[in-house]
Amino acid sequence: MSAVTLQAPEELARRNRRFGIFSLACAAVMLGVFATVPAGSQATFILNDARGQAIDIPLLVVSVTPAVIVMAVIVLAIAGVQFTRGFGRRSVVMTGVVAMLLVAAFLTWAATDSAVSLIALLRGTIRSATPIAFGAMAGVLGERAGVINIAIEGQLVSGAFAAALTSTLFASAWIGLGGGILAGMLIGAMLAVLTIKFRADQIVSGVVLWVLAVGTTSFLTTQVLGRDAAAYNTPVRFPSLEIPLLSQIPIIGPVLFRHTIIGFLMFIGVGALSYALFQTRWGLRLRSVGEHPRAADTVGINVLATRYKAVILGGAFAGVGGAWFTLDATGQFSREMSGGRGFIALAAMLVGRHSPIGAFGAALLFGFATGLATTVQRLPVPIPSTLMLTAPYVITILVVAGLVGRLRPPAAVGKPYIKE
Amino acid sequence: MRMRPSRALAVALAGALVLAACADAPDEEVVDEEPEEEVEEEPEEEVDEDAVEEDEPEEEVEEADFLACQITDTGGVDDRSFNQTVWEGFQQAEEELGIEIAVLESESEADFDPNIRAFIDRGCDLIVTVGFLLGDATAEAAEANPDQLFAIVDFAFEDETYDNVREILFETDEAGFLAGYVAAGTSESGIIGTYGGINIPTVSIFMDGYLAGAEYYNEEHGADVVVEGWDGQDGLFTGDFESQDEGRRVTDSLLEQGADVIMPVAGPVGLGTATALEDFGEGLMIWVDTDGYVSAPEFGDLMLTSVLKRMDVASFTVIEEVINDEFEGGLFLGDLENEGVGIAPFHDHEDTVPDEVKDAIDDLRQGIIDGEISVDPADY
Amino acid sequence: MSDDTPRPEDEPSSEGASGPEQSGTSDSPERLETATSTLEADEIEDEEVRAARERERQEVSVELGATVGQRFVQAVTGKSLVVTLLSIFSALVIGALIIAFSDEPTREALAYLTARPSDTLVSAWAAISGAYASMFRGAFAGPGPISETLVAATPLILTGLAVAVPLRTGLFNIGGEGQMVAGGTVAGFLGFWLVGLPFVIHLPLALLAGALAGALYGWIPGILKARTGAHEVISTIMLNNIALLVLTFALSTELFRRVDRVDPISKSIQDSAMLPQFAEGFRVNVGLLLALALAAVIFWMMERSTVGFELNAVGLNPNAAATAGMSPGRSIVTAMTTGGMLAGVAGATVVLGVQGRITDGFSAGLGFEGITVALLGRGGVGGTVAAGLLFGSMRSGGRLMQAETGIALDLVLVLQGLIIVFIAAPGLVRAIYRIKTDGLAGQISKG
Amino acid sequence: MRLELEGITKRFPGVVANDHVDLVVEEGEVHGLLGENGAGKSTLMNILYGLYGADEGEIRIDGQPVVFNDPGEAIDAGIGMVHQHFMLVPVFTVAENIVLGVEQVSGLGKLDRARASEQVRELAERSGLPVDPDAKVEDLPVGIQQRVEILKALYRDANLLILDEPTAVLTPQETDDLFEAIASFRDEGRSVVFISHKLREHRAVADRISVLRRGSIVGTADPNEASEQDLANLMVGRPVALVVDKPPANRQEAVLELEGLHVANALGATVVHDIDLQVDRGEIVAVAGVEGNGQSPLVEAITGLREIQHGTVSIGGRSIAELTRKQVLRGGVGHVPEDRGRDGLIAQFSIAENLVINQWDMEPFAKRRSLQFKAISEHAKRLVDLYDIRTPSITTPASSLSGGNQQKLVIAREFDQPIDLLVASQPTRGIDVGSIEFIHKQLIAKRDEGTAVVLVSSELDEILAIADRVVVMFQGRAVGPFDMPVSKEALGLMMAGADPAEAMAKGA
Repeated sequence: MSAVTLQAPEELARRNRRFGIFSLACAAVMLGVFATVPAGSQATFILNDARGQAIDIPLLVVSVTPAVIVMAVIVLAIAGVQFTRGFGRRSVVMTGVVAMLLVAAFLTWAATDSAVSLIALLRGTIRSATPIAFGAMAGVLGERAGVINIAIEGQLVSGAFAAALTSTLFASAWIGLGGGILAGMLIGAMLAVLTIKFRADQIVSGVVLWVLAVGTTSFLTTQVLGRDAAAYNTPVRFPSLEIPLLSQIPIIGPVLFRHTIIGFLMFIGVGALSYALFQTRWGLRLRSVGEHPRAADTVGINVLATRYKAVILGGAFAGVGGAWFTLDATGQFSREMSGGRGFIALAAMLVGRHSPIGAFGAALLFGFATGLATTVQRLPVPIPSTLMLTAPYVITILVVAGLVGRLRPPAAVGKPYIKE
Repeated sequence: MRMRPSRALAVALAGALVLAACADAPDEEVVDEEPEEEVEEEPEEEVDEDAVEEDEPEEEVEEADFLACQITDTGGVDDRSFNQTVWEGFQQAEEELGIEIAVLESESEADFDPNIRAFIDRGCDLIVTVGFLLGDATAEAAEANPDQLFAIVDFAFEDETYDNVREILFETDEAGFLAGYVAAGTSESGIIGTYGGINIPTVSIFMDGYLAGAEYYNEEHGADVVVEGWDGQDGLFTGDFESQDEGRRVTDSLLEQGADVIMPVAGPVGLGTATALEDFGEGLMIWVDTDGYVSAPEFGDLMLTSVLKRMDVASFTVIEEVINDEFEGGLFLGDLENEGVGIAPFHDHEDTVPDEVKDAIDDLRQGIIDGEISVDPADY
Repeated sequence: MSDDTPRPEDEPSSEGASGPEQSGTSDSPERLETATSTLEADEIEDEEVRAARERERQEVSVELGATVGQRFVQAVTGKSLVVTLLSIFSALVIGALIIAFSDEPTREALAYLTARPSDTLVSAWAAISGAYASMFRGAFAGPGPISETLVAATPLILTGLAVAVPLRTGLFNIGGEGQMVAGGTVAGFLGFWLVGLPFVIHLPLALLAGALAGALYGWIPGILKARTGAHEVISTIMLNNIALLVLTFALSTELFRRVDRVDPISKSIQDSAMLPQFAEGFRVNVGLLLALALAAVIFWMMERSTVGFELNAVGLNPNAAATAGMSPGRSIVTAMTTGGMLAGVAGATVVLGVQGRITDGFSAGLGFEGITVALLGRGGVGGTVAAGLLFGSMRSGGRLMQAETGIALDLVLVLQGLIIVFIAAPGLVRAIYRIKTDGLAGQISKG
Repeated sequence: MRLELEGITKRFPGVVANDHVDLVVEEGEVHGLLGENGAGKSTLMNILYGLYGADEGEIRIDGQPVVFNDPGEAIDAGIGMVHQHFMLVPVFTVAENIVLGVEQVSGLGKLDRARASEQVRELAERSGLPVDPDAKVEDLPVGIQQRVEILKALYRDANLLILDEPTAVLTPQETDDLFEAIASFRDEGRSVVFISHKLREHRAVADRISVLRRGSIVGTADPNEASEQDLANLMVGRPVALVVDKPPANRQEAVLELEGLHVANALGATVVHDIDLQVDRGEIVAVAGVEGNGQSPLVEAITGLREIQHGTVSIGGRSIAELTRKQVLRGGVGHVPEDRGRDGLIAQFSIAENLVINQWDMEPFAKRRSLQFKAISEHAKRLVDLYDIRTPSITTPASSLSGGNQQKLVIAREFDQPIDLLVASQPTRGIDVGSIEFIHKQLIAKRDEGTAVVLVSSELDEILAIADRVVVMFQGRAVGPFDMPVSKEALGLMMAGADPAEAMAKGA
């Protein structure tokens, strides 16, 4: 370890070449596909919130072919540098830039002769990212303390269920949120008991709780909720809020400052968790338990209690994410309504390198993929709408395969701590 | 000490259930002496009790003389749409005709055959299967059990007909046309939207009519109302009939695009549109299958109108036919003329819809019935 | 030889041990004698180091927990049939509570529980016994139900094995659903697309194609894991979603759709590609034999062959396996591909054996259910087959339960989940029933 | 602080790890605790530190009985422990590791990192153990990591310091520094418990030595009076041969040839630089060095586990660059990996299975992909006898063997095949004296059969005892080979990176 030197030159060169080839391929697709539209075609981007705002921005109208060519040229320039001297530490960032340009070119091409609301796309991104981000926070908390949480999907679905039920029964969205949180924590507690107390395999336990949560909520939905929806399944939802002034800022305002309380809770939650994990005593101790539980034990930190708390608190986060489905997005619980978002959250956590901010970023990426699929479906693009819907999943696989192999999870993740 | 976590687990599980269970109790006090009196409750129970009683030899068995049975497709009977509408016809029949009814929900296609078999074994007088997915299963069963009466909703056999199967189809594009016309006439932004669950004919036929109606309006008024989400071939779809938040997302996108009337054709997914509209604060929606003002009353103020597909009437009618010995196999086509399809009243939005649009509807209806107005978007 | 005090008794052993000259060439007789005679001393010395070994063993076993399968095997070591049975029993008890609570009359009776508790009990008992009785009848009462049980069990056995084989190699294959879709779709496609082939060619060809398609779909997450380290749990779940969407798309194309029809149902499978039924009127078909035959092959592969030896070794300790010259990467790919193949055949048996056509949801969650089947079977082949039969009977019985009592079929899912919770945490069962831990003896089993 | 242990007993399932141990550590005393691996030293100290609970017995501090339920309570009582395996979080900084558990916070629970760094810097200077408080622990060499461990105890004001096998990872020079530090703690009036299985070190640092065997104290000695042989006999319970008989080497043709070998780690950084080496039939070449100086990647490259970055490795004249690990091994290489638990055996597999994991698919153990259980079990029975693996049966899982017997199992597997090259990494780590003797003799026997042997070891005594030639690695580079004997001091200097010529001169 003491003998680390810089990477061998040929290794670097090979890497640069790989990135270069990727960039070239992107440029080829841009020029060969996206730039080939009838001459003079234009794409329109809407930058205003349809609900109106203080300042109106004119539509952004671009000529497709020239715009795509400009973007392709930038990509080619980047490819050139990659082939020659490389970007060193910024290689990955530049590759990201190339990917973004590719997406931009794609969108421009797809919007040929029609209009795309960027506000809708970005708002959709954040909305789609919300349950994923909350789920990912649950994952981060668990893994940072050494417990893999595969049950996020189960926590989301039970959070959604409990939130719908309690919100309906007590006619209060806030009590519903509380119910969702409790349900998430309940699953978290079960996971904690199984993995910490009984040292059951963490992945198996998570999958099992997922199956159990889906089964139980589905059963109760058919058996109870579905029989009398008015009495059990018409939750009071959170209203959409606008932050005064801030929401009037062009573009940013409608995208960031018009959400329900759950949307704002996501921003607060990510920030607070990030601060708590990396700047506080609580976070230092929690991370020490996930990295080297015995070391934590030897300085008097209660490893098992820390893990219990982390997993259960994670459950609370996932519970909020679950509540989003019934108290924000829709006003009704339906079976399996989380639809695999818990697993995407897990991927987001991995891609985000176990940090709240990173996981949030990854959640936004997945949210963007979903939003893009929705947007592009509506446009006259020669790709069947059903296949467009696979975009988030394909991107998840690509990102996980491309990045995760090089990640380093907390050292003690997945291992039960045996004191004696 | 050793017991605690496991007990906690059990208690927690039970607790969740108690919560659900207790919640049910409040409206009624200790009055019940005989469970007999809860008639207004779910009919399922009746079935339930009977089934239980079957096990106890001393009890009387089977008293109702007519049993009508419904098999859902993979959506549940509580989908506030398709399956539920048929079921409502059943419930109406139970109340008005005093028959016994039962339902089996199919979790997946693998359940169709066994579900039909289970009902045949149970001695149903009429088995109503819902959805084209059940077509093959129903055909096979009908062939194998010529004495068993069936009805199938949203499906017609290609070549052959069976004497014991009533095929119920709906010309929903006719009603969709009216909805599209109303939407186009009501829209202020000049953009109206629609989306579906999956791009299958029973869904896209609504959207075809909707598109045609809007186009007709444009032609008639020289207007330029744009329909987002369906171009006659492909369009916006959520990918299933379950994910309401996907419906919400699609709707958000349509709203930001400027659409102010949206017709979701995706069963319960449409509720996502309702919540999106509620949060957005503007815009109206058109419900499908049932009158959304009634079936989703919490969103009544958002419902401009609904495209009615009177499956409840159809199922009730078939039951009645069987009871009255008037059953015959073959096609039953619900259209504007026989009021198998139609559009719902405007309810809260009686004043929102321009009078000229309202006035035009009757003529349009007649025009469609007479075949003078085409409901195929390809003709515009 | 041990004619001295205990202390010098150590002597021969260490001397014997330190006779390096003997080691290359063998003078076994003497060694043998030494070994036997020092048995007592051995025991003493064993005792001496056991404390250290005990700690070390724990450390080692935690250290070794790098892979799922390994942890899984650890989780299952020391569990007896009793624990399995108690798990099932416990799940049924909790299931009974759920039935009672979800039963309207019972809940109403509960409201005046204090006034007349007997009502609640009677009502709950009626609901519970009614449900379980009809479930039992629906699974086993007569040839019809038994046929349905076997029909339901056939794909479950296969998807269970599709999870079990990778599990033994340390991988958690949640992609059974997608692999099943891939296999069923391709098998079904060949089943209706090829016309005029004789039965003996058409059916095997379709089955083989289904197996290959499933294998390919399992190969993808395998190679991703081996090459890039992408976690198979995530990639298989994403692949499930992709497979289902692609199937939906395929069913909307001319190639699959029936002529003159636009519903998402494929053309009918030719008779020459259908798995024959054993008896008229019963849906159970040759697919069952196929599943059992494949189970036998997998048993040989996992327990008796060099391939299985390598897969097991990699699953238990990939580091040691690699050090000994095995290839963890190749094993990962082999295991996932095999799993995918099995799930693909499961899909083929559903399409070619039961449905006779491809529809949007033919996989029906059977791939996911395979997870619970494999976990109940603890990754073993025999156990998985048994678990597949059990869950098949629950599926088939659950249907009658729903028809007769109106209790939703989802109850079966709940019961399965509960069983697996107890299986995954044997300590839980032990704690509930106060079974003593098996101690050392219990931990000595390979799994 | 005066510490008394009385009648401490600890039982693990079926085993008594500590049997009525009585021990007194006086104030200002360095008390040596000597014992073989597995004698119960660590258990005893873990009880004292609150990690384990004792089944019986009493702990008294300055005459007052105390009970520690967790390490926190032991720390509060002034006990500090430096564990054999460092209790440091690798991804944390030095300061974070030191303050962990006793952090100081400002409002909102925010860590006061600046103050922690300052305090650590001060403490480090005061105690003569300099260290950068903001460095990440994983970036530090093990010697410095140990300093961090000691500082961690001092930061908590430990009056009694327990050092568990502290020298295992140190060069002789670092060991001397440590001993100086220990002496200064004593002079400050602190008590020190020094745990080691190395006799010489006890004599160098301890004021009094207690010997632990099979969980019991079997004697207490004054280091100035007891001879090493006495202590060794006491520790093992029987006379021990401290010197291995070794006939001179009979070197023949070259087997292993390294030319300009560079090896990279997983992240692509070069960790082995430009090594040239030739190992011949009939000799043992030792690779000395403190752990983490590139020995492991070197071994992995030689045996085909890791890609070669540059240069060549040939075995028997054939380059292995294009060969898989399996092909390398089948070409006549035996490999005893350094971490037997992780790399050497499959804990849940039976002994019989573990004995064939390197040739599971070869005749006679497999015929056409079908395992031949009869052949496998006969093989196992033979090796269990031959290598004296003490086990109730060949179907026992390897995990239930003692460390020494596990190592014998690995040795048996690797030795009992026709090999030209044997690479043994740390073959005697953590095992009892009897097994160490046995393994040393086996290594020499293998050499005398005409095998080329590479012995990687951080135990200088081991190298001095059996190597014929030695190379020393430091920071990925190697010096040597030198013909043995080379003095311990010279080896120690070279392990710390000293110039070979100077080291030889100084060490001579």
